[in-house]
Amino acid sequence: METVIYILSWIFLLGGAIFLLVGAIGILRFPDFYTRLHAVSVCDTMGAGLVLAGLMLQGGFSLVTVKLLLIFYFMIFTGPTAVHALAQAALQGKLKPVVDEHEQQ
Amino acid sequence: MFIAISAVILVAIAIGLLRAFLGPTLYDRVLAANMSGTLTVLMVAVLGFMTGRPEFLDIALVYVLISFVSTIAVLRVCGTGCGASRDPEADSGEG
Amino acid sequence: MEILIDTILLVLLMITGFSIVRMRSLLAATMLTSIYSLLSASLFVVLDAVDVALTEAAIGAGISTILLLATIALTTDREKPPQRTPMLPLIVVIITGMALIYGTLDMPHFGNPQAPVHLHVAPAYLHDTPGEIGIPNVVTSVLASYRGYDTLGELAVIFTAGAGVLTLLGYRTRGGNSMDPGIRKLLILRVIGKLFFPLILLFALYVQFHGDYGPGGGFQAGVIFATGFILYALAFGLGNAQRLIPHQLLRIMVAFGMLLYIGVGIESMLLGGKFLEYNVLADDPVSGQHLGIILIELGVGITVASVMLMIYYVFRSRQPEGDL
Amino acid sequence: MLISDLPVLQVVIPLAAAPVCLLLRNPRHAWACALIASWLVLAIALMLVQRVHAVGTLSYAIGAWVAPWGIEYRIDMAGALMVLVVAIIGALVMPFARRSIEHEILEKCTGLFYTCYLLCLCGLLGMVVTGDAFNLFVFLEISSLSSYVLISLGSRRRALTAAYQYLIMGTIGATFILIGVGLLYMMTGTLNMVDLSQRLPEVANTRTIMAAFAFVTVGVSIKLALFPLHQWLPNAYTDAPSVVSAFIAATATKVGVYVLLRFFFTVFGMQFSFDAMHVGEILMLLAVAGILIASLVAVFQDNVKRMLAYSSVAQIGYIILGISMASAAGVSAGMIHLFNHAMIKGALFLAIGCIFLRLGSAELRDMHGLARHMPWTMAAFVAGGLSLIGIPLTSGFISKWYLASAALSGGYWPLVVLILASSLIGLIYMWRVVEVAYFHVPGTMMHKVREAPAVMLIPTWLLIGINLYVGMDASLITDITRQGAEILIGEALQ
Amino acid sequence: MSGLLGLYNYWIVIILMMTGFYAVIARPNLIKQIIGLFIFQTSVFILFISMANIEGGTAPIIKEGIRLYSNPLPHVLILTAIVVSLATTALGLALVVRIKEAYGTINEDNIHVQDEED
Repeated sequence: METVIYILSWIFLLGGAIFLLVGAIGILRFPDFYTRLHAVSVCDTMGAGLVLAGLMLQGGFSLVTVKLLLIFYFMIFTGPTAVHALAQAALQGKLKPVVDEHEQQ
Repeated sequence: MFIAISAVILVAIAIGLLRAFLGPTLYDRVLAANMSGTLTVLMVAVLGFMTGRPEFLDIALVYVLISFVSTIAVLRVCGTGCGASRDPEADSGEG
Repeated sequence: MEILIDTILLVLLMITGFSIVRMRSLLAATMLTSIYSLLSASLFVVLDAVDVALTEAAIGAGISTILLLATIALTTDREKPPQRTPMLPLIVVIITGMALIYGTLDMPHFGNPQAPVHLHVAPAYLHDTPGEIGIPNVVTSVLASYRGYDTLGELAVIFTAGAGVLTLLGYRTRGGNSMDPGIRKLLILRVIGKLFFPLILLFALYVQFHGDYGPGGGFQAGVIFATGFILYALAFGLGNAQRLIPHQLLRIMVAFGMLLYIGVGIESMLLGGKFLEYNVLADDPVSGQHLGIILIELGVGITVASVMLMIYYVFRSRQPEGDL
Repeated sequence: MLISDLPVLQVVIPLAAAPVCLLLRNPRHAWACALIASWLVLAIALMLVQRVHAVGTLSYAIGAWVAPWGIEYRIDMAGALMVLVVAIIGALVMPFARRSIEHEILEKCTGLFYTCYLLCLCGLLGMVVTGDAFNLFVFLEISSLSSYVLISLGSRRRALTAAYQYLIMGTIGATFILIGVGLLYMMTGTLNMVDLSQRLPEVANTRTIMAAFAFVTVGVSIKLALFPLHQWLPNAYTDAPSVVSAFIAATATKVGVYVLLRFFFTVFGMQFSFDAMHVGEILMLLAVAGILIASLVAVFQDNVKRMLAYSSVAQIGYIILGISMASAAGVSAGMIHLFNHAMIKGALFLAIGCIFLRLGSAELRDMHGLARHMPWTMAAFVAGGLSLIGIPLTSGFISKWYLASAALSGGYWPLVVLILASSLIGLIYMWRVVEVAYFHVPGTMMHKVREAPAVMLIPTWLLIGINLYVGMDASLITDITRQGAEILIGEALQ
Repeated sequence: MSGLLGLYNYWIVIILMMTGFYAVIARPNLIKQIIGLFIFQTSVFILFISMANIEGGTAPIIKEGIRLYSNPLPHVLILTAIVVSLATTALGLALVVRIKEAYGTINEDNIHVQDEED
């Protein structure tokens, strides 16, 4: 049982790391602000969620797990709120998304 | 193994930083800063496990909070007012 | 292996620092400053300074950034391109840097256990804290007891900053209107704000009273507490926040925290001890220390929270109009 | 609370009075609170001088944690003298402040003004009595931050830029001190000054300690406005409210000098500071340059406050000159001048404060024929001016006499010529004021000008009185400074 | 770690410090100066925390079974210094706001020009 949890935790951690990396590459390579938002969401949800889940499995059940859960809880609310607020501010600030007929910035 | 995870996170932070330098708009920078915040939280959490003292997760909790509040603060305090949609590096206004 | 992370973080810090100097948009520079602060806080975690990391994140990445933003909102975002490249500052900086690098040449190496700092004074703190103070967090014991007077000075510094900002900018109350036009725009933020606000305050209390056992204490708790109210002000408008905690109350709390700290010192003098000698506060020295530390940390927390909030109010109430 | 708690009480009283002041709504009450605190501090300072005289160096372990583990307060004769200087100025400036502040500062800021003043007083006292290098930094910051605020309260908008400039330079200075203290800690593992002095000789010839020495010296020199680092001072003194100019001019830079003394003699030791690092020669050069250049610049100022500010830079040069000789006589002469100059500058700036109250200006061109309308104020100004120049029977003469004799016994005879020459320059710039005020025909605006109120004249004349008393009977002050200098040098020789 | 390798950590910190210091003294924009000051001070904190580090040590919170802790004293000093740095930043920014209101600019060169005209 323990080995299974151990292996599972590493799968989670590695999966999380891959998502984080993918998100990071996305934020660098995507052409404009609105598309980059999507990349960040990957980091915020899948990346962070998997890493935290992996850590929870590592730690076993204790106060540490509670704190990790709390972090996860905070993140899952703050991430989308921040991104939403950003997108809204950008729209209000008249930032135009890049569409096909425009040149890339 | 933890070291590999933290190395990946560091690389991601570096990429985020790059976006923060490149801009081009303020929103991109805020986005990058926000992402760097998230990544830092994860790194601190992983570091806690790496050094064998995971009880310091309080720090990560504070980071989540701070990075959220400062993102909101940028948008609410300066969001639409400070000519954010223009490219700040390109024009050379008065200062 | 920590060395590797340490080095990477330092390099990242260096890059960030250079680009901050280069940036001409002050907002962008502020964002990078926030990242700089967060990165250095992570470095502190790597270097085992957890209390410092907590404080640096809360103060550097949090409050300082918010104050910078508020100032930029009141002034301007543009830095004029420099007309000349001044030579004198460059020379001064190079000389200073060279002097410092020259000074490093005889330093004990990084992490060396035989360095004088690890042999004198500090080992006594680590060794005696369990017996004399009875709390596991040595940073708190040094901060609040062995060098409690420094902490009083530090509190006086933050008090000075509060009084100074109040003197310079004055205080204006904002007629808050809960039906301001931004209601739809801010709906999500308000829901989240309502959800988080009590949690943040609860967490601040945890940091305040858990400081004896883990990273935390009065300063960190005070800043987190103030951050909670700042979030409230951001979501619900400055006027509503000012109604929640009015200025007069803040003023009283600022003074109360200071007086509580000094009062503990005076009380221990009246009981026949020295200034800030907590041993005399209770029957046995260790519980006296406990009581003293809890009281002064409370004083610190109250003053820091109210000064931070006051500074924020003062800066933001300077804003002429618009949805605050 | 016993007599043994005095060292800490005199810092804690103004610190506790500051939040009380913040709470008081009525400006009069805030003023009364600040006044009582300042007078208590003076009473304690007098008791401390007396006790130090009787039993020697006092040491107080805060929190009962003995040094090097805890923070120690340590008062020797030199420290007691500094405490006395700060306390006298504080106690005399406060009664003066009420009218002057009502006139110069908005009413809603008055309570906060007294809060900041008390914090500044507390910071300065804390810097003097502390025996811990880091605690010094903390109290340095308390006094600096509050003085930035105090300076910014000046009525012209230039006060803001002056305060800002001071803030930037002061913070750079404080950070340099922090770096220096950090390097010292790195090599010794301790922060207590006495402990540092015992552990430093082992590592004295390392490059780290040399760098630490350089950083501390430069940092403190910014705070005390040593000649090439003095740029913040003229603006700050000129544009600050009169009371603040008087208080800060008389105390802040002097405390800076005292901190420098502490580091040179107590912490690093004379051998290291003067023989190994040759700081004496460098300081002497800067002091000479400062005296000559600042005096000359003062001659061409049209604002009397600015003129006095440049004269301050020159006078700091004299004090540093005494210290740079690195002999008991020289240090003692420097300390005598430190005391005298604090009293002289305090009196002169208070006199200018009286003039500013009635005239609303400190410009020379507005002062034509002022002496006829404000005879007592101008008489005080002239008496202070004579003392600044160093006419016999004033305290200025005493300090110049001791400086000159220390220079002669050290074999630096050209310095005597320099002292004489700069006194002549002092005569020129003081004469400009006297000429305008006494021998020019009053302008039409002058009729409304009356003599300053007694509450402001009395403190001014008390300071002048101290000057004249020292000028006639210097034995008390020379006695104290000789003891102080001997302790400093003695510590350094051990 | 042997030779000079053990010191490179400090050298990077010094470069950081000097970056901030340069921004303070070379840039005419007042807010930029404050940011520079902030970086300067933060880097000094890193210097202090670096010296507190001990190889193989851990955070100075006492726990059964751990023998080697890093030095708590610099941590305490830096906690104080961080607060001092915040106080300086807040006051400096308040002054900047007032200067902007009084002069209409936050560029040092422009302010000097206006001061000359007074």
